[in-house]
This record gives sequence, C-alpha cells and structure tokens, in this order.
Amino acid sequence: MSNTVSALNGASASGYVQVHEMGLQGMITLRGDLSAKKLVDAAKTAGGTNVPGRGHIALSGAHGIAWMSPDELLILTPYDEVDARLEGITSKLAGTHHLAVNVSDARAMFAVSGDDALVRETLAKLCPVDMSAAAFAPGQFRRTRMAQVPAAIWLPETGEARVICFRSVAQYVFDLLKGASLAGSEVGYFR
Amino acid sequence: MLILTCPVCGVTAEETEFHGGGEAHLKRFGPGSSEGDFHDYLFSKENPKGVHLERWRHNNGCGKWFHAARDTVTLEVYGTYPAQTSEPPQDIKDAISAKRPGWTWRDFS
Amino acid sequence: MTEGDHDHLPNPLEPRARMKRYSAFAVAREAFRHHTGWTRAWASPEPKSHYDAIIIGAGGHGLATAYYLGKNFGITNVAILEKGWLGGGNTGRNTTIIRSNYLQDPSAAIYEKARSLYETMSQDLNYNVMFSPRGVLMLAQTQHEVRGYERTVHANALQGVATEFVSPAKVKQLVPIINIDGPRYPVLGALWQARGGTARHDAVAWGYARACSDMGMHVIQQCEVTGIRQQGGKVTGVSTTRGDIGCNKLGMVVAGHSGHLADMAGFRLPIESVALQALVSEPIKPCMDVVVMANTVHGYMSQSDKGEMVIGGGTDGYNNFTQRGAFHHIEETVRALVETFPMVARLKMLRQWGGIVDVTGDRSPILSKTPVDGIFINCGWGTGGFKAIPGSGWGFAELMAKGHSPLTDAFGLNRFYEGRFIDESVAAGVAH
Amino acid sequence: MSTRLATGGRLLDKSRQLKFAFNGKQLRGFAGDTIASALLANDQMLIGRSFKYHRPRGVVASGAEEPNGLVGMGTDDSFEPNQRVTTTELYDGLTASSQNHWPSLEFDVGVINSKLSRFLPAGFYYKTFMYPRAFWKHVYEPIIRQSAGLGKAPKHRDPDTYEHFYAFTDVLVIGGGVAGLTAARAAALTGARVMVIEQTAHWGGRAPVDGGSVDGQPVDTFITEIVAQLDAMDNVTLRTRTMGAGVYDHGYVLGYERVGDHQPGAAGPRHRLWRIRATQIVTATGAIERPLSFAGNDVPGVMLASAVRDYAVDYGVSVGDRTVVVTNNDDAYRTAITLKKLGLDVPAILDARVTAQDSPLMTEAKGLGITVMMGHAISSVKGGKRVTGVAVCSQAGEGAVLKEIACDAVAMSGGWSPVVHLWSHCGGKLIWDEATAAFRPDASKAPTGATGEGFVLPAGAANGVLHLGAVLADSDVAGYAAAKAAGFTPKKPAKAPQGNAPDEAQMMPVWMMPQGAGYDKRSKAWLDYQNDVKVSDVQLAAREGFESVEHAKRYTTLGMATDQGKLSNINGLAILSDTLNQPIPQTGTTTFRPPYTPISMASIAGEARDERFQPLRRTPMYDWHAENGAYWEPVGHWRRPYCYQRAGETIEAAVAREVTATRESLGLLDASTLGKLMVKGPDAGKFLDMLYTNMMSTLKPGRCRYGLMCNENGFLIDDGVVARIDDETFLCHTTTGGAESIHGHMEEWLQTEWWDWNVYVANLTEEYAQIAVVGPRARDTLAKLTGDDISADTLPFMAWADITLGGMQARAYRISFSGELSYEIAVKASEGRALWDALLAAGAEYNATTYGTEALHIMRAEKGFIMIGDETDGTVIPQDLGLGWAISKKKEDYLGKRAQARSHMTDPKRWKLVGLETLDGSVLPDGAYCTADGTNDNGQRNVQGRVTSTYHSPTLGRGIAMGLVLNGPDRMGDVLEFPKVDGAAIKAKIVDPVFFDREGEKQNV
Ligand SMILES: Cc1cc2nc3c(=O)[nH]c(=O)nc-3n(C[C@H](O)[C@H](O)[C@H](O)COP(=O)(O)OP(=O)(O)OC[C@H]3O[C@@H](n4cnc5c(N)ncnc54)[C@H](O)[C@@H]3O)c2cc1C
Ligand SMILES: NC(=O)c1ccc[n+]([C@@H]2O[C@H](COP(=O)([O-])OP(=O)(O)OC[C@H]3O[C@@H](n4cnc5c(N)ncnc54)[C@H](O)[C@@H]3O)[C@@H](O)[C@H]2O)c1
Ligand SMILES: Cc1cc2nc3c(=O)[nH]c(=O)nc-3n(C[C@H](O)[C@H](O)[C@H](O)COP(=O)(O)O)c2cc1C
Ligand SMILES: [Zn+2]
Repeated sequence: MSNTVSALNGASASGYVQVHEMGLQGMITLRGDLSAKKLVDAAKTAGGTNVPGRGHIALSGAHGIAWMSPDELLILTPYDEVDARLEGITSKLAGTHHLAVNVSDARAMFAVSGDDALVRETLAKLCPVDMSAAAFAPGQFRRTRMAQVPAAIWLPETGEARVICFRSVAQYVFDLLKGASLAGSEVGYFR
Repeated sequence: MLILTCPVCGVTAEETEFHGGGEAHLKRFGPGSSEGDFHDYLFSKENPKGVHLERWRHNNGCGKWFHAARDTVTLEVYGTYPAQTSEPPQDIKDAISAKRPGWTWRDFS
Repeated sequence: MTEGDHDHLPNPLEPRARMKRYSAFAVAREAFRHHTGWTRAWASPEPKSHYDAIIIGAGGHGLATAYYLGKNFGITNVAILEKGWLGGGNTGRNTTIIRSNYLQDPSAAIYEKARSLYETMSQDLNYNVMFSPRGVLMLAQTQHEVRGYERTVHANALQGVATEFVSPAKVKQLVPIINIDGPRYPVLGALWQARGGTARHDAVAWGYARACSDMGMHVIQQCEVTGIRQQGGKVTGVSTTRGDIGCNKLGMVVAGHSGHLADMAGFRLPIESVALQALVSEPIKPCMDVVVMANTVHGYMSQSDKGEMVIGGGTDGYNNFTQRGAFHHIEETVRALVETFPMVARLKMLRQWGGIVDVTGDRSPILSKTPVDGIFINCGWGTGGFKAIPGSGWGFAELMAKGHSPLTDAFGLNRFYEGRFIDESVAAGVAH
Repeated sequence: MSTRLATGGRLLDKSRQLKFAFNGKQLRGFAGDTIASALLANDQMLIGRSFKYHRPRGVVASGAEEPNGLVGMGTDDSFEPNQRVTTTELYDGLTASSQNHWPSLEFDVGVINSKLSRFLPAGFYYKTFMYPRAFWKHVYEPIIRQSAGLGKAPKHRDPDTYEHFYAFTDVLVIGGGVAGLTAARAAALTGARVMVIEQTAHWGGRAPVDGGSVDGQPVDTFITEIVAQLDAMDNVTLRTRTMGAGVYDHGYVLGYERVGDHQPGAAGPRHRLWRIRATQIVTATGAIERPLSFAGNDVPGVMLASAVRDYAVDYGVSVGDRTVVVTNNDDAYRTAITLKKLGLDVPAILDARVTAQDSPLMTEAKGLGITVMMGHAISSVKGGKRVTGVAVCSQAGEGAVLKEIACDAVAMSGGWSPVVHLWSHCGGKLIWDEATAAFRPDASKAPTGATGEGFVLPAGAANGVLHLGAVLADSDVAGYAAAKAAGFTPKKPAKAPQGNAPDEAQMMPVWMMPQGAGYDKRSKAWLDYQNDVKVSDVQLAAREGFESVEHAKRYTTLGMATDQGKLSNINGLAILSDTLNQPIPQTGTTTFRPPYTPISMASIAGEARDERFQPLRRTPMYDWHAENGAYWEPVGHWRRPYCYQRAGETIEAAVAREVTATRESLGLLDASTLGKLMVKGPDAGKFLDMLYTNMMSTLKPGRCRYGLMCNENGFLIDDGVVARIDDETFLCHTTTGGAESIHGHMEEWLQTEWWDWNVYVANLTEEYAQIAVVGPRARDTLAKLTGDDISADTLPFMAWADITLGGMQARAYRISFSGELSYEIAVKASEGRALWDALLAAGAEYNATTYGTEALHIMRAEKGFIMIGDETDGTVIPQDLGLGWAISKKKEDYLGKRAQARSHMTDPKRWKLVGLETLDGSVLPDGAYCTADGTNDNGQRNVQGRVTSTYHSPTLGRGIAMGLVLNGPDRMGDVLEFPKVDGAAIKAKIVDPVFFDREGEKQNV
C-alpha cells in the first residue's frame, strides 16, 4: 500500500473549523434497477446498510450507501475492501444488467469538523444549497456544485460534514474550504 | 437566476446546477429522411414568446435529463417532467392552459 | 417668458425642409440664441397607407438598410416601423466593439465592409457617431488560441483585413494594466486589429434615423407589427398597432424577435433568442486605450469616452425574452477580468443589463429571401452585430433592391439545408 | 460655517475621537461619523468637482442618494476611487482626496467648461468634432477622454479578501427602517424564516430623526424594543451594513455586506456578497427626498432638507448658521423646527404652496418665531463655492426678485419619491400617485416568480406611504402578507403598532422654481448634479425629438451617473413631460437596473482569485512535472506539460530532445487526462455503433479499435481507441477535452432518445493514471517490471491485457499515437506516481525521457495521424480527412450519417487532407492559406486550401505539415503557394500525409 497515495495525502487546515483530506476511501459506483430485489440485496451486502431513499445516505461504521440517482448508488467501504466487495456484487448480479465499478481513486474526500453552525456556514459559502439545520439534516445527501466544481455533501453527525469531489480538483476544493473557514470570516448566520 | 425542480431526484436548485439543452420533443430524422424533415429536426425552432417546452440536465446533481414547461416571457415554470416522454403530462398541460389559453406546441396543445 | 420655450416645439407633422447641418459653427450660433433653433433630429409622421418598402425594426440594421435603400438605390418611399423607441433594442444596449478580423470569407467581407463604412460614417451622416479606431486586442492564452489567431491573421491578409499577431510584450505596452504572466493563463500573444475599436452606439441609430428622415422616409416609433399580410404567397403589407400598412417589399430586421415575426409570416427560423448581458463600472480617468477581449476566460472590456469600463460576457443557456439574465454570467465575466486586470477588483459595478440576442444554428447571421415572396430577413447577428450595421445595411439593401448581393449571398437560409455553415467559433470563442 | 454642535449626535460615540485626512489636511471626527458628517463638522463644504463643467460641489444628501460627495480613498493597493462620503463610515487613519480637478479642488482650470457651458449643451458632441475626419482619433477624442471619468484608476492588485454566502429564507425584508422592522415582526410571528438587511450600520431609518411616537412611546424606544424582540427570535436574522443590491428572477437577491470597510485591517473579508433565495421579498427601502429645480441649486451649501436635519440630529453637525428652508411640503418644516430648537437661525421658510389653513407643523414653526413665506420660491442662489444668500421670488412668476436673504445654507425639499428600485428590478410595475406626486409600486403588478405569483411586496415609505401611522399599518400588513404567500399562517396576527405623528398638509408638485423661469434660470437649475444635466438640457432633448424618456436619458445622460439618478430622475421626467405637454405617467420612468448602489467588482469575483480563480485539474504526476521543468499548456482546466525544459534549454530544443529520445529509445508521457468511459450492457455494442462512425459491435474482447465520433450535424467531434473488455463492456478513450463532453453526449442519447436500450456509462477518467511507454525500448522497460508475457504474440498491436507491473495491477493497451512500439499503461490514480517513478527508474538505462504535448503532436504528425482541434475545427467531416476507412458502409445509421449526405457535405470540391512539404525544407506558418488565382466577388483573394498543423520534424530534420486542399489527394506532387504575413510566399508540395515509417515497421514489432 505504500505506493498508494490519496490526492492530498491527508492534508489539513484549521480555521474556525477543521478541514481534513480523509485519505484513501473505498467507493463503488453501482448502476442498475434500484427497485430490483437482487440489486438491492447486492448493494446491502456490499454497503453494509440498507439502501437509502432518494436524496439520502445510509451509514454504518466504515460503510455506507449514498443515493446518487434513480439508477445509481455510491457504496462506501474501506479502501482495501473494495475489490472483495466489488467481486461480491458482480457475482450476485451475474446475468443482471448492471454496472459496478471501483471509483475510489477518482475521488477525494474531505471532513469539515467543528461547531455545527460553523461547519454549515463553511459549506454555505461555497454551495448553492440551504445549509440550515431545518433544510439539511444528518442523513441527507446532496450532489451539488462547490464554487466551480461538482461535489457531494452530507453530514454524518452534528458538527461533521463530508465532501466528495473529483481527485483532480482536490487541491482546489481544499483551498476553497480552507479559505472559507479562515478565522475572522465567521458569518454568524446559523444558530 | 432560475430555480428548477429536478423531477428525477426531487432537488430544487438554482440554474447553476443545471444545463439547458434547448427545445424538447424533437423527433429524430436519420438516413433516408427528406431534406426538409432533417433540416427542421436540427434547425427549425419554435422559439416562442411564451410557453417553451425544453430540455434540461441536472448536471451538478443526479446527472439526469428532464423536461420543463417554462414561459420565456414571464419565466414561470409550469412544471418539470421526465425526459422519456413525447408530450407533457396532462396536469402540466392544464396548468399551462390555465395561464395561456389557446397555447399550442407543434402537433399538440 | 423668454423665447424658445416649450410652446414653440416644432410641429412634428409638418413636412420638413432638409435637415440643418450639424457643425461646431452651428452649435456656436445656437449658443447665442439659447439653442432654440435646433429642430427635431427626425420627424414623427403618421403612417401612410402604402410604401414601396417597409422595414420592421428601427435598430441599427433596420435603419442602415433603409438608409442605403435610399442612398444607393434611390428608394425613399420607405417606412421603418419600430414597436418601441428607435435604437432601443440591442443596438442601444451593446458593448460597441467593432472589428472585422473574422475567419471565414463571407464574414470577413461583410464585417470589413462595415468597418470601413464606420470610418466615414460621421461625415456621411453628418452626425458624430464617435467611431474610435483605437484597436482591438484578442488575447491568446492557450497554444490552441495562438494557432487559431495565427490562422485568422493569414486569412485576413488575403481578405484585405489588416490584422497582426502581436507578442506578449506588445500586449503589455498597449495595455499597461494587464497582467500578462498569469498566474493562471499567461498571455501568449494576441490578435491585434489596429483599426478596430468602438463607436457611440446610440448615435449610430440616431444618425441613421436622422439621415433617413432627411431623405423623406418615415421612421415610425411606437408602432408594433402584429401581423404580416400576404396574398398568393406574396407580401402585401403588415398589420400594426397603428393600423394596416401596405408595401411591395418587406424587410424584417428585428433581432431577437425574428422568430416571432417569422411565425406571423408562416415560417420558422433556425433561431433561438437568449439573453446576453453587459455591465459598466463607475467612470474613472482613462486607463485603457484599446479594447481587450479574453476569450479563454470569457470576458472583454473597453473604456468609454465617458470613463466607465464597458464589460460583456456570455449568454444564458435558455430561451428568454426578458432583457435580464442570470447573475452567474456577470460573475464569471467579472472574475475573468479581475484575473486579467487586477485593478478591476477595486472598481465598482455601476449598472448591469441584458438584451435579447438572436442566435442561429451556426452563429452567423441570416440575410436572405424567405419562403414568402417579397419578404426578406436580416437577423441572427446574435452577440456581435453592432459592428456589422453599415455593412449589413449596405448588403441587405442591395438584396432587397436587386434580389442578390455579393455581401449577403452566402448568408441565405438555404445554407442550413445544404449543411454549408459559416462557423466562426472555430477560431475564436465568442463573437463580439 | 458648518460646525459640530455642542450637543446632539445620536449616532456618535463622542468618547472616541478619530483622526483622518482630506486632501492632506489632518482633521478629526468621532466614531459614528460618516466621512460626510466629519467633513462638514470641519467646515469642509466643498468636496468635489462636477463631471462636465467642473462646478464646485458640496454634499447634498446624507445617504446612498448622494451625487456629489465622491472621493478617492486610501493609498497604493488600498486606493479606491469614487467612494461615497455619505455612506462611508469614518475610521481612524482614513485618508480621502477629492476628485476631478486640476491642479486643486479650490482652483480647478477645468472650470472653464462651466464658463463655456452654453456651447456645451446636451448632445453637443454629436453635432461637432466631425471635421477633419482624422482629428477624432488624434485630437478630439483624446481631449474628451482626458476630461472623462471621475476618480483615478486604481493601479495595484487588491490585497483584501472577499467571499460569497448562500442564504435561503421564507421572507426577506430589505430595509431596516420602522417599516422593515414592523414587516419583519409580522412575518416572523407566523413562524416563517425571516431575514432583514439594512444598508447602513443602524436600525430605524428616518424615524428617529423625524420623530413621532409608537404605542405611546417615543419612536426610538419602539425601534430599540422591536430590534431586541426580533434579535431574540430563532427564525429571524438581522444584518446591518448589508445592502439589497438587486432583485433577480425567481426570488434571487444579492446582498452586499460591507464587512470590513469601517474596520480596515480586521480579520475577515472586506465585502461579502450574499446570494439570498427568498420565497417572498418585502421592499421597505424608504423614500428619497427630491431636490427643487431653481437657479444655483448646485451651489455648495444647498442641501436636501432631510439631510440638513440628519446632520444635526444624527451627527450633531450644523451645516450652516443661517439656513433658508425652501419646500413644497410639510416635511421640511421639521428641519426648520429642529434647527431652530438647536439654537440655529432659520431666516425663512419659503413654501411654494398657498394653503388655506396652517398644518400642525406650520403652526409649530411659526410658534418658534420662524418666518413662513407661502407662495414663495428661490429665484437664484448667491455664492460660488459656498452659499451666501438667496434671492426670493414668487413661485407663480418668472423670478422677479422680491428680496434677498443672506444665509449660508439652503435646505430644500421637493417632496419624496419612494425607493422603488428593488421592486422594479425584476419587472414590478409602478403607478403615479397624484397625492404625493411620485411613482409608487402598483401592488397588482408585482414581479412574478417561478410559480407565476408575485414575490415582492412594498412596505412603508417605499410603498408611497409617508405618515408614520400609515407606514406602520402598511408594513404590518405587508409582512404578514409576505409570510402568508410563503405558506405560513400565524396563530393570531399580532396587533399592528400604532404610530402617531402630526398630520401634514397636502404637498404641491413643483418641477420648476419659479414656475415661469426663463432660459437663464433653467440653464442654471441642475437636475443631475454629477453629470451636469440641467433643466434646459432636458428641454433641448425634447425639442430635438428625443421624446421617449429613454432617448432623453441617453441624449442628456440624465440619471446615468454613479448615483443612477436617485435625486434627478423624477424631476427630469417631470420636466420632459411638461415640455412635451403630456402627463407624467405617459412619459414613464427609465428602467431600474441592479445594483441599487455600485458594488465592488472584487465582491462579485468573491473567492475566485489567484489559485482559486478556476479549478486547476492535476494528474497524480502533477508535482513531478512541476519539479522537473514542465512548461505548462492549459488544456481545459487541466495543465499538461508542453515540454520539460532543462536548465539553459530553449523550448524548441527541449521538444526536439524529447522526440528524438523517444524515437531512438524510450519516452514516457503522462496520458492520464485522456477520457476513459466505461460503456456496459447488453446493448452496448449497438449503442457504440450509433455513436462511432465505424463498427464497434464486432470488436473482439481483448482488442482495441480506433474510432471516430460525429455530431448530428456530421462534423467530427472526437476520436479515440475503444477497448472491448468483455461481451458487455467497452472502455472508450476520448480526447482530454472530450472526457466530460462525450460522457454527457452519451448520457444524452441514452436518456433522451434510446432510453429503452440497456446500457450504462461510467466516467472513469480520473480513476486511472495512464502512462504511455513509447519507443524501441518500451517492451524492455516493461519487462523489467513484470513477469507477465507482453511479447508481440501475446500482446500484439491493438490488443490489451491485464498485467502486474512493479507490483501494481495494471492494464496495458498496445496502441500507438507515435508510430513507435508503444504501450499505454493504466493503473489506479493513487498509484500513478508510483508507476511513473518505477518506469523512470526501470527506463533509466534506456535514457527514459519524459515528453510533453508538443512532442506528442510532432510524432503523430510525422505519422500523419489527425488531431481533434487541429485537423478538425468543427467544420470538418471524417470524409475530408481520408478517414473513409473508419466510416462503416454497412451500418444503416450512426450519428451524423444523415447530415453527411447533404449537398455541401458531398460536394467534390470540399478540401481534403494531404501532407505538405516545403520545397526549401522550412516550416510552413501555422494557419497559412494557399492561394488560387483571382479574387471573389467581394474582392478577396481566392484560396484553395490551408495548413492544419505544421512542425519542424526533428526526426526528418525538415518542416512537415498537414493541410486541407482542394482536390488534394488527386494532386500529389503539385506545388502550392502559401503567402506569409510579410507577403512573401512559401512553396510547398502536396505529398502523402504519412511522413515517417509508412509501413509501420517500428510500431508492429
Ligand atoms: C449585451 C450585448 C452586448 C453586445 N455587444 C456587442 C459588441 O460589442 N459588438 C457587436 O458588434 N455587437 C454586440 N452585440 C450585438 C448587437 O447589439 C446586435 O447584433 C445588433 O445591435 C443588432 O441590431 P439590430 O438592428 O439587428 O437589432 P435591434 O437593435 O435589437 O433592433 C431590432 C428592433 O426591432 C424592433 N422590433 C421587434 N419586434 C418588432 C415588431 N413586431 N414591430 C416593430 N418593431 C419590432 C425592436 O424593438 C428593436 O428596436 C451585443 C448585444 C448585446 C445584447
Ligand atoms: N412625512 C414625510 O413626508 C415623510 C417622508 C419620508 C419619510 N417619512 C418617514 O420615514 C419613515 C418611513 O419609514 P420606512 O421604514 O418606510 O423608511 P425609512 O427611510 O425610514 O427606512 C428605510 C430603510 O431602508 C434602508 N434601505 C434603503 N434601501 C436599501 C437597500 N437597497 N438595501 C438595504 N437597506 C436599504 C435605508 O437605509 C433605511 O434604513 C417614517 O418614519 C416616515 O414617517 C416621512
Ligand atoms: C456602451 C454603453 C455604455 C453605458 N454606460 C452607462 C453609464 O455610464 N451609466 C449608466 O447608467 N448606464 C450606462 N449604460 C447602460 C444603459 O443605462 C442601459 O442600461 C442600457 O442601455 C440598457 O438599457 P435598459 O437598462 O434601459 O434596458 C451603458 C450602456 C452601453 C451600451
Ligand atoms: Zn436531479
């Protein structure tokens, strides 16, 4: 594994919240008929949780499943489990029209942690999304834009946010988050 | 700056999360079609001052295409609906008729 | 009451003697009588029942067409019908860039004709349109752009359009406020047209309107065309908010509203109408003497004679008739200019606005006969037709008068059937 | 004299003295001052020069509507021109300087324009400066430009930071006066999320200065309490120093927060641009007082009556010792009363009205001993750089002077205009209100949003309601209605606050003072102070046929200055209407456009500067490239090495070295940016047959095929190698630029046309790092890192295999874009750098040389391979490029096939691809055209072809080129002439486009 490095190799910054590149994260794109039991079962096994509803993410420890679109899930797993889990899906779905592929290396993932309101505020500077607690709660999953690149965001728990972006723009997204959370630039909007 | 609701993922978002794709319900003409049909398929636009049926892609979101019935003068959005149709659903047609009695679109109204 | 008060307004309906010439002397003479001697710049007549030719749309292109119908072909029994106030369409809301460094032969021909007519327009019209041949720089910020502009320079040389490819050092010398070394997109050179520039947009419309009126043509404002009358496949006139008016020939020159008018006449066009936006900064003392276009980053800027920075950007991606647009385009443009000219950061945006531009399938204009005998269409100038106004008017008048013009032949509607596009985007990103 | 009073100054913290400098003069003010109030406190009445005539000008107003008080602020990189003194808070150490004069504010030679003003009426330049023609560019325009502009241009890059913020709310209230606060509370009590933004640093708007009581308490107390109440509510956000800059479609509002302007040096952004999405918007933006049009109304010391009052009450500043009040309405009496009560002299109130009966405010004024002259007006103002007195006349007459009154300030009031800007930005309509002689929002014609329903409601003075009691009632209703429209119903509506203020007598519209003023007066009565537009100019415009208000605006420049006509527009269009003899509503207004007051460009750019200007896409090997001399080429948002420059090496030399090393031994290319799209499903083959011009469904697993893609218009849009992974799975390589667009193209056809086809696509571009290992030593190098069989038999040209390389799982594609023995190796992106390092190490003995995009381009050109973007430009079809072999004749259909059957596309005269060799071995210029005889109908030189790519080939030691030429392939050996830009022509021979290793011996080993 020493050869294997994530986009920013764990870079971090601390302003009014902490920003941290989370290192290698296993991710599998699974496309298929989400209403088919077979596919749901395969996803459950690989993702270690139930398949979430539209616009949500289901998490269980180091595993999880995010709803990407009506025919696409993103399965989260530890990086070194990807091959095995992918194998599992492929064998379960043999003969069923689907697409399952490892996308772990195509992405970068960030944690934004700190005071809940300030975590929300950091994202609200960059994404055209209502980040208020009433509108965006832990468990929801939102694909959107962060400044000029696509991103997906969710809140695993109070005071924690996750951001996924493409690997090639990891530095850009890190710079965005770092800039947005510079001490002294607190907005004080969410309470 | 428009807001649209993606009928596929249910997200209501601002224009910057979407990509406009021009007129909807085009019928593709391929090899063997007449000069006129092929020309009209690619170029003849409704471009109305009023109700416009159009395509959008939720590109900074679920990635899916959908259709919208939108007014090019008032920017009212009468509704959004799946791309896999050749006409808007009746409830959207009714919503349009309520605001724009007598509207038409190519072969239907 | 002193003399020259408002109860002495000239009667707009009176047939008029020829227009008084404008000159510094005339201004001085008037100064001593409190400017009471100035008459209307153009008459405001009631529509007649019939004209030899009607032009719909008193924008730059419509007015120029009428002017050259009169000047070059002696056709003066002409009405120009305008639904609002003349020059209030895109002609009155554009960023006034004039250049002719186009790539394709037909484009270069008509834009260069236009540019050369701009050189003498003030004298021609006896109206100062302030054509300012200050030079237009189109920055090359990628290798691809460098090659594209080198190609343009070669094409232009053979088309009789004077352009050159200049070095980054020359760019810096022409535009001291520019940042040529990046950080993101270093300037690798630029396409330079020394006799491109700007003109006072309103004056172009006003000058033509005055000249048309002077020839006895009727410029009729507040007169919206609501229907096209035809008989046996031939045009007979128009219905308007001021009654029916007959004509032998009809020119539709209504930019973003072309699709709407074609619909009235019973045909469709390869046109979509979208909003294009512009903005100005607060006025500052002169700091940039040329026009700069930066297509890689999507922004362009010039400084008006009044001092404000005139800035333009991209179009909305959807059909729109509101003369507004989405703010993120403004943002993208301003971002690009702050990167290119760091001093822009500390200027302020004074006003932003939009216009409805008519974009064709190949982004080149249409100057064409139509399926209806006697109806001619001039449209599709999209984001870049101000610079073409006199050339377009010249060619379109010839087309209307004679049925054909070398300047317009390539721009017919038939090209979309034949797959014979005139695509300018191949060399430069945007087309202002 | 304008001075600081001993008492008063509601907004000041007199315990904190601040130092500042104006034109180098050291002055003092207090915390809470604006620059304007501090300058006035220091008797600095003269603040700038006007745009055209360089007239001396002083402050007229106390807020955003100020037209004259613009200064340059700061020095060096913090310098900013055109800062409005009335809206800029004072801070310690502030430096400001006046604008638009030379050599100094006091003595400005430009004032000559004022003397010549009769020669410079509106639009004079359209009539002059035409002869001789060449003079425009070289003489006239430079002179005009020199006199243009106000402030100086900043010169430096801006060191401050800026940011954006996205906020969502049910109800947004713009304006924090009593109306906004009342509306906010009414809305908030329903449970709706409410946000209130106020452009100044203070809540309450005009009311604390104007007085009155609410529910029996002084209005100040009411404001303190309601702000506290709102602040305590969880569903309410209050922001001061935040201006509603613009209302856009579908409830999008820009809020401009000046976070740092009043505290330079503090941490945090200077400005924050809020993008607020509101379901409903309440515009409680108040009203602006109108000046009166009398001769000399621009002399410093003539101010709005409300401003005079504001300076006294808010800042404890008396703008004059003797102030004449001139008005057409009751409100200005408040100024007289205030001044009088502060012990200042008010020699007279000149009231243009003749009223039957005194109103309470008149009675109060008279009771204080102030002389009220009904039916009177100002005939002219005396003084140059400062008011010295006024000549009084009857409003009804032509201005015959009845008496002169010495004074050092004039407080004028022409009535109030609601601030309708934000209501109007998005299409809200106005109606003319006869009673207040003002345009106010027509509630039945609100701007409509996404649902087709109105989304803006006006409240308070912004709605044309002026009396305190009515303001509170109106705004309570508006706030409640907004919440209701946003979907909230209150438990029980709270009781609206009851306001109490004196009743006022009917105002009387006065557009010209005196009514019969002659030309001399009209040419000295200013409408637009900043742009120097006078009553006579608007009348001239009307006379010349510029009758539309939009024409009049553009001809005179009325309302086009940095204040956007906040003071002048209504007066101007009233004059226009009067001149045209038509009612004001028929004239109408010009269009209101954002921003409400100018906002910084930097705030619009936000965080997108420097490294965050645009995303920079990096491959996993990016850092290595950067450390090893990469000369970058931007490709989309990627940056790829054009070449790697060594110390002392030119770019050309580096490129030649890279080509030679690769051809001779071993080259390595970072090809990670190439698009990689996985296409999978039972219908994948059928789908790709529609997308590519050639047949993909017949490709065997384990093999690769080069394919072309066209759009429906027939033009070539992308090319690349397709590998078949298994029966159902293909991996399509695209160009770097095509990765996202071709992915989108595939999804579009799958989702919108062939949605019943069973195919999924995934974009794996970034999942893999891809390295091209190229050259005679490619296999030897790989062999050192793998035990797998990569021999020509097992892995022949156009095949692929999964192998283990340096311990990494890799996929090796035997494809070649250089004509050399070549493998493209894909590994997980996370291992890309490791593979790169391993290949460099393994290849060291073969002089492994990394090469960039230019070497890549040269090598492909030597082989006659086309490049999307060079040989194609969006107008080229595959048939033009000799790629007929890649166009399946068997297929009934593919995207672009029908289009390619159109007459112009089948025209035998289309230019076709050939190779070009200069006779002298030199390099053809990029983009050169070859001429044909004669000229066309437009006098342009006829041409018969053009160069599409051209290089010096290090391999062949001469220039090589490709081009599109009329009948080219049938004219091998013909010599063409390519004129250079210097006029000389280069001769080149038409040859086969494959210049090197025609038989493919090097690649097929
Ligand atoms: C923001 C912006 C920036 C631009 N920048 C540049 C630039 O820098 N350089 C450049 O060369 N070009 C530029 N352009 C493009 C240029 O403005 C237009 O191409 C050009 O002005 C079109 O002129 P026109 O006469 O065809 O149309 P318009 O000026 O729009 O005139 C058409 C007229 O037709 C009238 N009309 C419509 N319907 C009817 C009806 N039914 N009856 C009667 N009258 C009708 C309209 O009211 C209008 O006055 C820009 C455009 C915009 C919007
Ligand atoms: N009697 C009269 O003739 C008369 C005339 C005018 C005003 N008034 C008095 O004025 C008050 C009116 O109350 P009101 O609340 O309607 O108006 P207001 O003028 O008191 O308050 C409006 C507030 O909105 C703010 N504002 C304006 N534009 C803004 C923008 N774009 N963004 C953010 N903030 C903005 C202003 O700074 C101000 O604080 C009452 O006290 C009334 O009696 C009386
Ligand atoms: C070249 C040019 C320069 C302009 N300069 C100014 C200016 O200095 N001040 C201003 O208020 N508006 C300026 N405008 C914008 C106009 O006021 C107006 O917004 C524009 O013509 C569109 O018209 P509309 O806003 O009435 O729809 C300018 C417009 C153009 C085209
Ligand atoms: Zn969606």
